[in-house]
Parts: sequence; C-alpha cells; structure tokens
Amino acid sequence: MADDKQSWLNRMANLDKRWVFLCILLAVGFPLFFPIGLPMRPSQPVKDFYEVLQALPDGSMILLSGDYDPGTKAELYPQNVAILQQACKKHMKVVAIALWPTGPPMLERAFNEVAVGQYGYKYGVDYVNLGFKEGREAVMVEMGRSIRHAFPRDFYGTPISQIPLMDKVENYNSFPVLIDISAGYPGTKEFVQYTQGRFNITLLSAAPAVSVPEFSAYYQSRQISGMLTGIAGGAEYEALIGHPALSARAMDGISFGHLVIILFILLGNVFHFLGKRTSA
Amino acid sequence: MKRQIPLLITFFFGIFMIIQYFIPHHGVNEWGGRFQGWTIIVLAFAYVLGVANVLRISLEKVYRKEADWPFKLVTCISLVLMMGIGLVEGVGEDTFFVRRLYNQLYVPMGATMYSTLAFFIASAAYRAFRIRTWHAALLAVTAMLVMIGRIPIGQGIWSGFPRLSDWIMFEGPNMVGQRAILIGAALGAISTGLKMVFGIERSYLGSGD
Amino acid sequence: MRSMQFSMPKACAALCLVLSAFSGSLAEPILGDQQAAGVRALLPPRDVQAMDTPRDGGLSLTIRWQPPSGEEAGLLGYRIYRADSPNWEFRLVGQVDRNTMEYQNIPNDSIKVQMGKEYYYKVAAYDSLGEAMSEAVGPVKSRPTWFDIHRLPILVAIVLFFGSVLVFFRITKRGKGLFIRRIAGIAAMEEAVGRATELGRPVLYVPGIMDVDNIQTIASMVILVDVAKLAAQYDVPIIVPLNRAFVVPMAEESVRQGFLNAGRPDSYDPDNVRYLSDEQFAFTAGVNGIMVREKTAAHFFLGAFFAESLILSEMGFSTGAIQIAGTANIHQLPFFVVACDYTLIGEEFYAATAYISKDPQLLGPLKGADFMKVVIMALLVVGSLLELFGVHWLTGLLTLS
Amino acid sequence: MAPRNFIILAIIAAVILVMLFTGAFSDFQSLKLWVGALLTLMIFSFLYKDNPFYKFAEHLFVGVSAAYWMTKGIQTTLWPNCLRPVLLDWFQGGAASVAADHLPFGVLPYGVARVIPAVFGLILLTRLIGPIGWLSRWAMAFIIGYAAGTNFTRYLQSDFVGQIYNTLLPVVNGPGAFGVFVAYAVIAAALILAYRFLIAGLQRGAGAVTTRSIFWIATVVFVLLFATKFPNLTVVTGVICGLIYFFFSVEHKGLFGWTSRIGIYMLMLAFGATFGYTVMARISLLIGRMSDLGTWLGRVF
Repeated sequence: MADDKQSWLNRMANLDKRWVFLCILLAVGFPLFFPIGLPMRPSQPVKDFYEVLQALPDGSMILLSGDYDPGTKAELYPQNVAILQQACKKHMKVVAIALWPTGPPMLERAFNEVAVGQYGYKYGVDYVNLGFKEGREAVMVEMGRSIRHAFPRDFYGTPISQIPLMDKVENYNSFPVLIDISAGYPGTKEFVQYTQGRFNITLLSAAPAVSVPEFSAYYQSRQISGMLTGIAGGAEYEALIGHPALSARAMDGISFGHLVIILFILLGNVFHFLGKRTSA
Repeated sequence: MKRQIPLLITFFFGIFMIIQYFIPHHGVNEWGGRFQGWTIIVLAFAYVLGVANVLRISLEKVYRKEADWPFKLVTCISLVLMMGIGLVEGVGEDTFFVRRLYNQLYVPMGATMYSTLAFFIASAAYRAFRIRTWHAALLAVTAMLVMIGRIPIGQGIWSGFPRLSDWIMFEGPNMVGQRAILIGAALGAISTGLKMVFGIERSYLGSGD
Repeated sequence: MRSMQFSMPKACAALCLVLSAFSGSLAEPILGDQQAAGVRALLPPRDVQAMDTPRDGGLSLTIRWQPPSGEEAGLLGYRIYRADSPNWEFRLVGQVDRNTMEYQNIPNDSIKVQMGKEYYYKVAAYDSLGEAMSEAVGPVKSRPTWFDIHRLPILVAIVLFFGSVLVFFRITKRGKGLFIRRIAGIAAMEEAVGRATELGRPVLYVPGIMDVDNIQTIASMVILVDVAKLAAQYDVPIIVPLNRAFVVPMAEESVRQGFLNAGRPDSYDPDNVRYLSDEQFAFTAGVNGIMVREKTAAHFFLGAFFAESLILSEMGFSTGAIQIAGTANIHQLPFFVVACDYTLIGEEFYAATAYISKDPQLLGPLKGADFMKVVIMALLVVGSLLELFGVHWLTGLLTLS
Repeated sequence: MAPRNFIILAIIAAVILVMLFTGAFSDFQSLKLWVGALLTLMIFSFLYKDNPFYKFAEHLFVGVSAAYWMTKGIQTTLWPNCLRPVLLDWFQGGAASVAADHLPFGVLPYGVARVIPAVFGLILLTRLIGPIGWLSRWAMAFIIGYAAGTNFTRYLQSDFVGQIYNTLLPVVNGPGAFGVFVAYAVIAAALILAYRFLIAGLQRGAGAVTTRSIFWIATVVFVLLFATKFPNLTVVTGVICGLIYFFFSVEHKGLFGWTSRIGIYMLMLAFGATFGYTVMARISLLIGRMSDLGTWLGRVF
C-alpha cells in the first residue's frame, strides 16, 4: 500500500512534461475560443480614457489615428476594436488617419468588423478612413491648420470633397477628442510634443505595455487625458464598456497561464514533500 | 608565420581600438569608424563559409544516404532556391523574396518556435521550483510573488501585490543582483579582452609555427 | 555619447526644415491673423556666443544664445548663419526649434567646419513674418582634442588593472597565490564528458548565438579548446552547432586544437562543426533536432544566449543529458539556473579557462580582476559615505559625460 | 524511416511550393493563412515528439533562413559597401572617387583602405582551399583584435564605471534617519545575540521548533522592514555581497562565506524575479500564435 502510494507520488513528481504542455495549451487556448471574463479592476488611466469618451454627447465626431503595425497587432488591434465599440454605441462619427503606412489596413479591418458589421455604419457618412500620410510630425502640425489639406484623398483614393462626413471637418478643433493608437514613433509622444499644447487637444492614447512607462509621465501631467495600457489595459477597458472581447480573452489566457504555472509549482512541492515523508 | 602574424594583427587592432576611445581627434576617430566598417564587411564574407558548410555536410549525408537524408535535401533545395531568387530579384520590401518567402515561411516558423517558450517556461517551473534548498526556495517564492503581482487576480487578492512585484523587479533584489553580476561580468570581459589583445590566450588560433 | 550629442541638434534641425516646408504654406493665413492683432516686430536672440566644442575631434563649433527679451508668442525657432569674415555674406547653417538654445556646427551639416579655420556666426530668431538677426560673433576656430579628460576614470581603471595583472604575473610565476575557489560548474565538465563516454553518445557544445565581435563568443571559443581536448581524451565525438557563419572557422580551429592538445588529431571530424543558420529560432530548431536524433549526452551551453536558452536547456533536460551552461547575459541566467545541472554565472564563465588550465599566465588576469573587486568595494563604501555627508566629487568624477 | 514517410513529405513539399509559386493563389488571403498554419502545427508537433513533419519544417526553416541571411549579407553589405566600389575603382581608374574622399592623416590612399577588407575577406575564404587554409587566421585575428579592443572600453564604461556610479548612494537618508538606523542596529544586534546564545543551542523538540520558527520569521520581517526603510543601504550592501560571491582568490569560509552566501541569495532573488516577470511575455507570444491559428480555423470551418 505504502509502496503504491510512493510510486504514485513519484510518478506525479516526475510527471511527463507533455502533461504540463497540455495544461498550458488548454489554459491559454480555452479562453481564446470560449471567453470566460475574469473580473477586472480598471486602473485610473483606463477609467479616464473611458470617461472622457463617455462624457461626449452622442453623435460627436472623433479623430482616430492608427499608428501601429502587425508587430503590435496582438496588443493594439483589440484596443482599436474596443474603442470603436464604445464610439459606435454612442453613435459617434469616426474620422481615421494613420501616420504609419501599416495603419490603414488595420483600421479598415476594425471598421469592417465593428462599425459596419455590428452597427451598420455607412462609409463616408458615419466613418471615413483617410489612409496614410508620409511626413510624421509635419503632418501632425499641418493637421492643426487643415486636415483637408493634409489628407486630400481617402484611403481608397476618393477626393474628400465627395465624402459627406468630411464637410464638417476643418482641423483639430472639429473634434472634441483625438485618440492615438500608438506603437512607437511617430505616435503619442510626438502628438504631445508638437500638437497637444499648441492646438489644445484632448488626447487619448492606446499604447502597448512597453510604452507605458514613457507615456505615464504625460498622463501624470495631464497632457494625455487617458491611456489604455497593453493587453491588461485593453481588457479593463473592455470590461468598462461592457463588451469583453479580444483583450479580455487574451488577458484571461494570460491569467490562466500564470495560475496554472503557480499551481504547478505548488503541486510540484506538495508531491515532493509527500514523497519525501512517505519514503522516510 | 602561422601564429606570429595573427597575434600581431590582433595586438595592433586591439590596442588601436582601446587607445582611440580616449582620443576624440577626428582623424583617429575616423580610422576607428573605418575599422568598424571593415569588420562588417569581413563578417559578411563569412556567409559564404557558412553556406558552404551547410551544403557540404548536408550533401554528404544525402550522398551517403545517412539517416534522414531526404530532409537534408529539403534544406539544400530550399537554400539554393531562396538564395537564387534573392540574388536575382534583390531583397527590397516589395519582392517575392520578402513578401512571399520571408513573410510567409520564415516569419511564422520563427514566431512559432519562439512561442514554444510558453510551454517550456511552465515545465521548467514545475520541475525546478522544488524547495529542496534555500536557493530553490528563494527562486520559487520570488518568481511566484512576481507572477501573482502581474495578473489581475493577484490584485484582487491583495491590492499590494502589483507594487510588491514592481519593487522586487525594479528597485529591490532584482536590481541589486543584476548589478553585482554586471560588474563581475564586466571584469571578466575585460580580462578576456586583455588576454586576447596581448596574446596571453592563444590556443584558439590553432597550432603551427 | 558623442553621436548622441551630435545627432540631437541635427535631428531637430532636420525636423524644423520639414516643419518650415509646411509653415511656408502656413504663412498666409497666420500673417493675416497677426496683422489684425497688431503684433510688434521680433527681437533678435541675446548673448550669442560661439566657441570651440569642448572634447571633440576638431571638426565642430558650438553656438549658444539666450531667447529674445520679452514675450515672443509667434517665435517659431532660430536659424544659425555663418561667414568667413564679419563683412561677408552669411550663409544658413542650420535651424532649431524655439526651445533649443544651442547649436553645434558638425561634420554632418552641409556647411562643414574645417579644422583651424576662423569663422563668424549670427543667430536669427524667426517667426512667420520674418527673422531678427543678432550681431556677428567671432572669430572662432575649432581645435582637436587629443585626450578626453572625462574618460580619465576609465584610464585610471585600466592602469590599475594592468598594473595588478603584471604584479600577479610575477607572483603566480613563482608558484604562489595559485588558489582559486571551487567553481562547481567547471569542475563538473570532465564528469559530464565522462558520462557521455560511458553512454557512448556524443557531446554537444553550443557557443551562443552571437558573432565573434561579442566577447562572450570569443571566451567560449577558448573554453571550446579545453572541452574538445576532454572529448578527445575520452574519445567521444563533440558536435558544435553554430549560429553565426564567422564562428565556423573559429570553432573548427578550436576543436582541432583541442584534439591536437589531447594528442589525437586524427579523431577530429570536421563534419561535426556545423553551421545551421543565422536565424535564432531556425538554429534552435536545428539544435533541438540534433539533441533528439543524435542523442547527445553532455550539453555545454557556453556563450551569449537569448530567448532560445530555455528551449535548448529544457529540451536537453528531457533527453536526460548532463547540462552545463554559462553566460553573462543576465536575462537568460534564470532559465539556465532552473533547467541545467550547473550554471556558470557571469564572471565564473569568463574564469573557466584559467580554472581549467591553472596556467600561471592565465591566472594573472583573474587575480587582477579580484584585486579590482577589492578596489570597487572600497570605492562603494567610501563613495556612499561621502554621499551621505553630502560630498559629491566622487560621483561627479564617475559621470563620464 | 519508412518510404511512405517520404511520399508524405514529397506531398507536403509539393503542396507548399505550388501554393507559393502559383500566381493564381496570390490573390487569396487564405493562402497565407494555410501555409502559416500548417508550418505552425508542424513545429508544435515536436512538443509531443519528434516526427517527419517537424523534421520537414526544421530543415526547411534552416535552409530558408540561412539563405535569407546570406542573400541579405551579399545584397546589403558585400555588394554595395565592398565589391561594387572596389570594382568601380578598378575599372574606372578610381581616381575620381579617391580625390573626393577625405583622407585622415593621409596614411593610406582611400582606394587602398577600401581594398583591405576585401583582402581580409578573401583571406578568410582560403579556408575552402585546404593547404593555405591557415591564412584565414589573419582575418579572424583582425576581428578578434577589433572586438577585444572595443569591448574592453565598452564594458569598462557602461557595466563597470556606470554600475559603480549608480551604486554610490547616500546610505542613510531622510529626516531622523540616523535615530531609526541606530534603533534597527540595536534590534539586529539583539537578533544576532539571540541566535548565538538561544537558538543555536536549542535541542530537538516541539518547543524548539516553535521558537526557531518564530525567530526566523522575526528575522525575515526585520530584514524586509530594514530593506524598505533603508533601500540605498540595502543596494550597497547587496552589491558588495554579490561581488564577494564572485571573488575567486579566497576560499569562501567564515565571514567571507557568510557574505558570499548572502550574495548568492541576492542573485537567486534576482533570477526568480526575472523568471516570474518573463512568464507574461512568453504567454503573450503563444496567444499571438494561437489567435493566428484561430483565424485559420475560422476560415476552415
């Protein structure tokens, strides 16, 4: 009997690592396909981000800058989708630009998924994707004078004079808020340095986790009014808008992954000590 | 001849690079920069050796029909095809070489290999964090504390976890430990440099007279 | 350090050029606004100074100024002009934004500085209406510096280190002070090779994934000679997969030398030094394959490793091999410590050759490094006490920039 | 290996190559998904055990990436920075390009300076020719000399002087800190005395275990409080203990042994922290791969 127990404990203590692999696969993969929605406690920057948008009257116009690439897709695309969720829920009109050449296709995908797919937005009437413009900070500054001048045509090559939504757009003042989804340079930092103070913009930033330390300083000084911080921030934000989606799933996966590893460490020790005791 | 000249070459370039660090004079500096350019070029020549090595060893196995020889053939064919296309077409952003071969073969395989780390980090934690010694105990406990501090559930259990985790990581023990290693390793690197420049360590240069 | 200093104003200047391209188109409407508001004329910058850039190579000059007196709301930035004589025509050198009060005329500018030649500078404040030019300052000429005094602490450290190494050379040559504390990982190397021999399986030696210009790879090549010698003595094959093409000839020489040192040059098999790929994870995949298929029984991971460290050592563990790792890459040490039987941490890794050979010549630098540690500890104690009493000259000395 | 595995492999290879090279497929987004997903699964299959699919992916990856870096090296370094200018010099007399360049100290004409790396490179390639292969050591010697020299000063500046500079901190700071420090020192002395005269001499037994546990818990709490109250002092002491661990010339016994043990504990704490901190990044990578696989699954079903 004792021998049986002993050998069982030994087997558990030297568990084939493929069982560990399987557990990790399930822990990370399961929430991806079957969302669980672990409770989130939103941090202050995320709350501020949500509240700034929520405080706008329904039907406001917002400016969205998609400055990211496939490399940061895992963190920023879910944020992009979630931002559109909140905006569409409040029937906001969205004008999207990009200072990264890789931005417009991402924006397009997000628009198709949320604005068109779920809320029946019409292109040119409810939202517009102005595409990419080369020039980095210079474009930012020029938009302070005239967005129409900086983006004479949209992503699909249509002159903006033919786009009804653009009639009301002049410069930053046409928008109560600018949201920058920023993976690096040019991005939020440059918006703060070149335009935020100069044109008195309410700036919101959606950033990957690595940029958070840098942007925190701007958030502290209120140059950024709210901030989504990586996957965790995205998940908190999704909880706030009541629409747990991609970030929440990823965050669930991350949480479960951590928990499984912690559990394995604890179990490993339990088996180890029990094994020692029975053998002694 | 086989050994003296290489030692002299190493000595000359080593000493020059040390001395030029202290001399801002633009002439000296430009030579330093030039040598750097040379190393990049000489290192690039080595690719020929590398590819020759892969092809030689793989083809030998194919020729001798050793175990897994068809896979060696896969390596050779993909290598030759990829290289041929790249050399003819160039390596610009908008080439077949980059858009198809690089983005669709190389990138996903690299990313997948990288992501297997998630599995290995778990199996390593399960096996190694047994509290057999003080060392293992410290490793396991700090690792768990930091992990708990990084997830929302940890914050739910005790709101201080994230701060504790950040303290361990950025202000406390982690920083101290890293600093001690850095200073020690710097000393090791410096002694190695010294041994190389002055030819105290020369076994790597092979034998000969 | 240098390039930082140089590139910052350059980057600002380039940026401002781009911005000014747009401000050209901006000019018209703003002009209208400002005229309506009745803006007064712009004042020139104050206290313009031109000097030789200190501690430089002799090809740059530095111009500093103070902002114009009074509120300058419309001020966009400053332009820097230069001429060979105060009466000649001044040409635009560069441009900076309104928050920058310094400009360095450096070799990257289109108008360069020649060593020893005299120049005059003017600085202009500009807005959308025009610019206000300062008086010319000069003459100023650039001289090269032959010694960067801020790097004196480094020189002192080198002299101390060299000196101590020389002293220890003499001591160790007389056969004294040869003691080195036990380093378990190095002591276990022979055991590992022996194990592989018992099992009749090959030894695997991975020298990291960096090129030869990384000092860890060089150190690893030197250790490889000793490990190859062990393998030759025990008559087991040693497989060396490589991630960098340039390491191929190095590793070939090292292994061959090891076999030669063991007196068995004929057993050397060049096919076991294998270049796989410069790509980190293709290399990892390949090494995984070697570990599983060739059933290597002793693994040495010595060199500069990155994320692949854990993949290799975990795969290696599951094949049941004895594993000895060593690296100075801090972020990978935890994974080696966790998954390998022995890990050489940082300096222990560099100490390996001296430890194995016990050659008095190699012990000299090791002892010198120990002496330096004593110096550092003394510095830390004294320096911290000085800081405690508000004396900051030591930290000032070590700032280096 | 059984011949039917070869047939499987040949089919995989054919499918992938046809997918890649057929122009008709290039319009499909799903082509990308399929190739990526299949290769991903092939590599993941290794986690279960070695198999022909993994072998295929591994060998393909090695071939493709080795060729990628070699091609890139030739196209972006060797040709534009070395071969092309040398050939231009050769065929056009080189006079024009030499005159235009700045010659520092005029030691070498620029054309010659440009040929030297090519010579070193060709010397390196003598390895491929058996009898004069030893010449390649000259090229190695050049790289090693350059690397040893630059690393020497780089490590001295950033890791040596830089880290020492960061560690020079006022050890006891803040108002009234000295008083607190003295109080802590008294407690520390009390703990050491308690260990020496009380704990160390305890015999086995339930009471002893309890007393010991209380003592060690009190010590850990004390150390933690001390570390947070005097962070700078902790840093300086910690670094010194760590350095003592790396001291090779003296046997680690007595006081030296104690401090070096504290040093290695510091290192273990650091390793644990780094390990725990890295978990998130690794899991995120896996999530990235899985969501790509998910997109593919979504397409398929």
